[in-house]
Amino acid sequence: MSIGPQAIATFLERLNENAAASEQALNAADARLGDGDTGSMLRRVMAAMAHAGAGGAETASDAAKRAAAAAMKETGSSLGSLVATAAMTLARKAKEIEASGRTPETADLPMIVEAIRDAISARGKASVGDKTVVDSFDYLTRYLAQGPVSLETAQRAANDALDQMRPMPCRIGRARMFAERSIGSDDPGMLAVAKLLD
Amino acid sequence: MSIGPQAIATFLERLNENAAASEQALNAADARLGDGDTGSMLRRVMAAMAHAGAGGAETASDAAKRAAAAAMKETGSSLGSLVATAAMTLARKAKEIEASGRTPETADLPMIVEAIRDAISARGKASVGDKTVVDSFDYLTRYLAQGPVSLETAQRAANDALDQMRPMPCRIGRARMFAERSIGSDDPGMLAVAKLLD
Amino acid sequence: MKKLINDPNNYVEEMLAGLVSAHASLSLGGESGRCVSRSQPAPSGQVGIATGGGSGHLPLFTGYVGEGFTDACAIGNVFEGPTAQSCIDAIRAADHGAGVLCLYGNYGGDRMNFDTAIEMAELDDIACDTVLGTDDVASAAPEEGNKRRGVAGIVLVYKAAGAAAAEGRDLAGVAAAARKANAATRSIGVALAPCQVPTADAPNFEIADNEMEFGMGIHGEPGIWRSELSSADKVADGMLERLLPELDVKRGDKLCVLVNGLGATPLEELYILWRRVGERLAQAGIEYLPPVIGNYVTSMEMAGASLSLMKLDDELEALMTAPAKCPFWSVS
Amino acid sequence: MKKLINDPNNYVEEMLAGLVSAHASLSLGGESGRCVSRSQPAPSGQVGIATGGGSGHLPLFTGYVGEGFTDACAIGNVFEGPTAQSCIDAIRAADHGAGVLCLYGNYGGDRMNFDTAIEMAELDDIACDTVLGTDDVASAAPEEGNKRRGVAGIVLVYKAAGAAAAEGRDLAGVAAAARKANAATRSIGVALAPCQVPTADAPNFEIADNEMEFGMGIHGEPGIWRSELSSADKVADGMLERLLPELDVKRGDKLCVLVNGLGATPLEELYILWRRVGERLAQAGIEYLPPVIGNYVTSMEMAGASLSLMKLDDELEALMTAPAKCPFWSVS
Ligand SMILES: Nc1ncnc2c1ncn2[C@@H]1O[C@H](COP(=O)(O)OP(=O)(O)O)[C@@H](O)[C@H]1O
Ligand SMILES: Nc1ncnc2c1ncn2[C@@H]1O[C@H](COP(=O)(O)OP(=O)(O)O)[C@@H](O)[C@H]1O
Ligand SMILES: [Mg+2]
Ligand SMILES: [Mg+2]
Ligand SMILES: [Mg+2]
Ligand SMILES: [Mg+2]
Repeated sequence: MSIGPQAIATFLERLNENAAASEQALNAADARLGDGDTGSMLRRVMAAMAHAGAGGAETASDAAKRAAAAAMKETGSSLGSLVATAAMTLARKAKEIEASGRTPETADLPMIVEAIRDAISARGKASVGDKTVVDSFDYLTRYLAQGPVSLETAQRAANDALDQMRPMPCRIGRARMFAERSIGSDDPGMLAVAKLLD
Repeated sequence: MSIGPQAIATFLERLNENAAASEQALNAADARLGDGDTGSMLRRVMAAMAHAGAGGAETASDAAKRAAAAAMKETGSSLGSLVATAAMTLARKAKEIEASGRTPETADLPMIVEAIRDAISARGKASVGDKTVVDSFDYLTRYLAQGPVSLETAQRAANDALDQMRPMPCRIGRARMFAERSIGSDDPGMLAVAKLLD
Repeated sequence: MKKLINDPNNYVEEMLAGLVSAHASLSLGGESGRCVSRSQPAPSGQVGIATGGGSGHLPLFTGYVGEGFTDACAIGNVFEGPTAQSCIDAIRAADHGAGVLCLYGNYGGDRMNFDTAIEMAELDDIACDTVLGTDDVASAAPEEGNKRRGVAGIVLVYKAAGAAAAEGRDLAGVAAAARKANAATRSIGVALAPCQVPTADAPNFEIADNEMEFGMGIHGEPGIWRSELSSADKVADGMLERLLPELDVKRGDKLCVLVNGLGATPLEELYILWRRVGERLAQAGIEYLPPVIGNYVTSMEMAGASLSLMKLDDELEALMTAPAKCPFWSVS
Repeated sequence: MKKLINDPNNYVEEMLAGLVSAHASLSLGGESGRCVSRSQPAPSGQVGIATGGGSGHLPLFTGYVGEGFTDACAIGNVFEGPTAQSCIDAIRAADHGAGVLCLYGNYGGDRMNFDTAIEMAELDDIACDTVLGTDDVASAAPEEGNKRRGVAGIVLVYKAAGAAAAEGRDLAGVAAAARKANAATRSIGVALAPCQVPTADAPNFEIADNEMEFGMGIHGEPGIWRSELSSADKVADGMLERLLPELDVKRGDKLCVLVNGLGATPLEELYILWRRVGERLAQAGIEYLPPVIGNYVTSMEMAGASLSLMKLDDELEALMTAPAKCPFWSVS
């Protein structure tokens, strides 16, 4: 199935709705050891992306670029910046595919998600195992590579990532100081990935 | 009955006890239109006066002077400064009497209280009728002049002053702005005089 | 209300010890031990300015002791006037042989004690004059302007009077400048949350979560009205509506503006308030000096803000822009 | 929590509009509209210093743009890092042809966006270097010092780096000075009451009436321990016990001290805290420059205070005492 601007716009709208619905839960998750803003920031960023006019773009790459630009304008927060990086990576990969004369399609997603994982890991300087969104994208990458490439697989990956990482200590940001306290709790960014895909 | 240093010390101790007992009531009365500190300030000032060593003085005038000095050191608040003025006036009048070769006695009190009324009116630039402690001392002056010179008379005067002035508007300080609101309420300073003599 | 303090009874003493230990330009002394004065006094022959007031208003009053501001300050307990002894101390410390202007807010206790002190100072042949800060429009009707109390605007009057003294004017001249500055100054405040006297067991007033008090006193005395908390822009408009007519400010006039935080209100909010004030003044063709914005006159942790305006003429503008320096305000 | 604001969504824009309208020395611009820079830029050939961070910390970060401090500042939303565009704007505004030092607190979002901006700036042939403020001892163990976050101490690092730039050092020299200053600086804070993000519907943390949080983050992140509210003297002692060993401060050493209010805590309490700090240092034979006391780095209406110490050598002392001027701190 090919992924055009409209499919991207529809997906962004879905993320936007899910972000709005999980705002307070994500704030609460972040408030435990962080500053309690993950949910509110994400709601704003997702709304900005959903209203960036992706559906009106000519190409998938342009649609993703509009969304990335909107996210970059909206926030400079950790997670928000990584969301922008993810959208920008999608745009870059879509552009490569378009340059080869075809439109991106579902089958490209495993490769794209892997590129996103690597991009956000490079951007945030966090590695797999640090208990951040990088781990969520690592699970996504591996599960989608196994297939089938579907929303259900993605949901399973995000939730399994949460379950597997929950007993681990956080190794990034201020929460690192409270490694013991972070054991048993969800990382707010990882929780956000699961909630957004829900 | 002659008034010596010990009588003054005993009276100050009585004022001190009454001030401690009515601290919150006086704060509350002041909080209505003022800054709510009449009671706490008065408790401190009365304690300072009671512990000024009046009982150890040679003369009544010296005893009163010690009390006045203690009050003056303790506060610069409106009412506190008038209390110091009152004590200083007592000291001055006692000294005049002592200079004439006798010790002050009960019969001198009407004259002394009148002098206090005039001194605090001059000091605070408030007149009879402004609904302040000047009015309390005006009643005290008039009732004691009529006699008998006793605590009961003084109590009656202080309470009648309260009752008579309660329906009047306050004409001094910030409460003046709320003349209507002050109608029906006791002036905290006047209430303090009644409570202290209680 | 939580405070980072030790024994509440030592609040004033410890605050003063910290203040003078932090600022070498300030010295604590006098017989009362409650007088802050300049470590480097003004030159002999210069008129002195003595001020004073209760504690709990930092940087007021003690913080405005400095070159081109005041010379000495008598310090009372929290929200109580300074004692007569500390007033005498301040007058003596401010005396450089040319007389002393007592410049302080119009509060009963302060007045009584400065009056006593002046009587004593005059026995020592120190010529004194008095000017009372009366800028709080909420504390009396305009017809009774001389009964109004002093709030944040007194800082502007310090600046004008201090500049007049530094210029070398005589006592009558400095007093005249202070009087003129005070007559040209008006303030109004709005409180959002109370403060608590360190020795008290409750805040000094109560106010609902959605309410504000317009025109409250700096000790938490009730204001002109209490209403639902409104937007910063509406508060700014309401303040200007009260102040501009009082000063008969017209197009082409020039103001000195102080947007003052009462203690707990963040600087962000003061700038949001100023934004509207500045915009409205510009729209009305009213000029202003660079505004003074920050916590200049506080009531400990009270939340809220006040606006003070001084209407300038050439003389006042020169005084307000003359170089001056104290720990909390510098003009250069 | 009550705020004197308009639409919470306009909080940052209105605050910035007020800030630059009040201070002629500051200009707002850049493609992002979220960059504050000096209206009179430093001379060409001088190394520039760009900083940035989230809103809600005034005077930090924007207030420290000025002569002998920073050149430009990228401004994020409340408690969020600045966007990459605003970081690029700040780097460009700070560039006077001799390279730009990016000096900001060690926060994930800030780092990501400055890193992106630096990549772009280098395409424009602007040489950049980065020094991260990492003074918060509560945010990581000493062995992981480079993972610590930046809190109030960054203001001291601005001062040192700004003086190095004003002296005419090259980019490597300015970066070295900033690195040295940061390495010599440590901070610890104590929070008594939370603040609230303007768009949020609850305060950022809860704390009982008799509790304090030792070592909290400037966004209200949990601290090292929570305990019963203790006296100012004990808090001061606890802070010194944490900081002095970290810097290996010994008799005869000299410090620069910042006693910082988090927003709602009255100046009186900061002086009470300072009194004890100064006393303890004097007892231990440790010297200090005149302390810097006030609200320098805040979290809106959060109540509490932080203590920052910089251990000086001759070079750092010269940098810290060099003349400098910005709206919220002057050294002359
Ligand atoms: N450097 C990083 N690399 C990867 N993920 C990160 C990084 N920093 C933060 N995150 C993710 O972002 C989440 C927090 O986001 P957010 O609340 O926006 O952060 P902040 O308030 O600290 O800016 C974390 O739970 C984590 O998953
Ligand atoms: N100028 C004055 N003349 C006479 N009495 C006064 C004067 N000012 C205040 N008082 C009395 O003092 C009382 C208030 O005392 P206090 O609470 O100490 O005042 P403040 O807090 O204003 O310093 C008033 O109720 C009034 O009776
Ligand atoms: Mg967060
Ligand atoms: Mg009172
Ligand atoms: Mg009082
Ligand atoms: Mg955040």
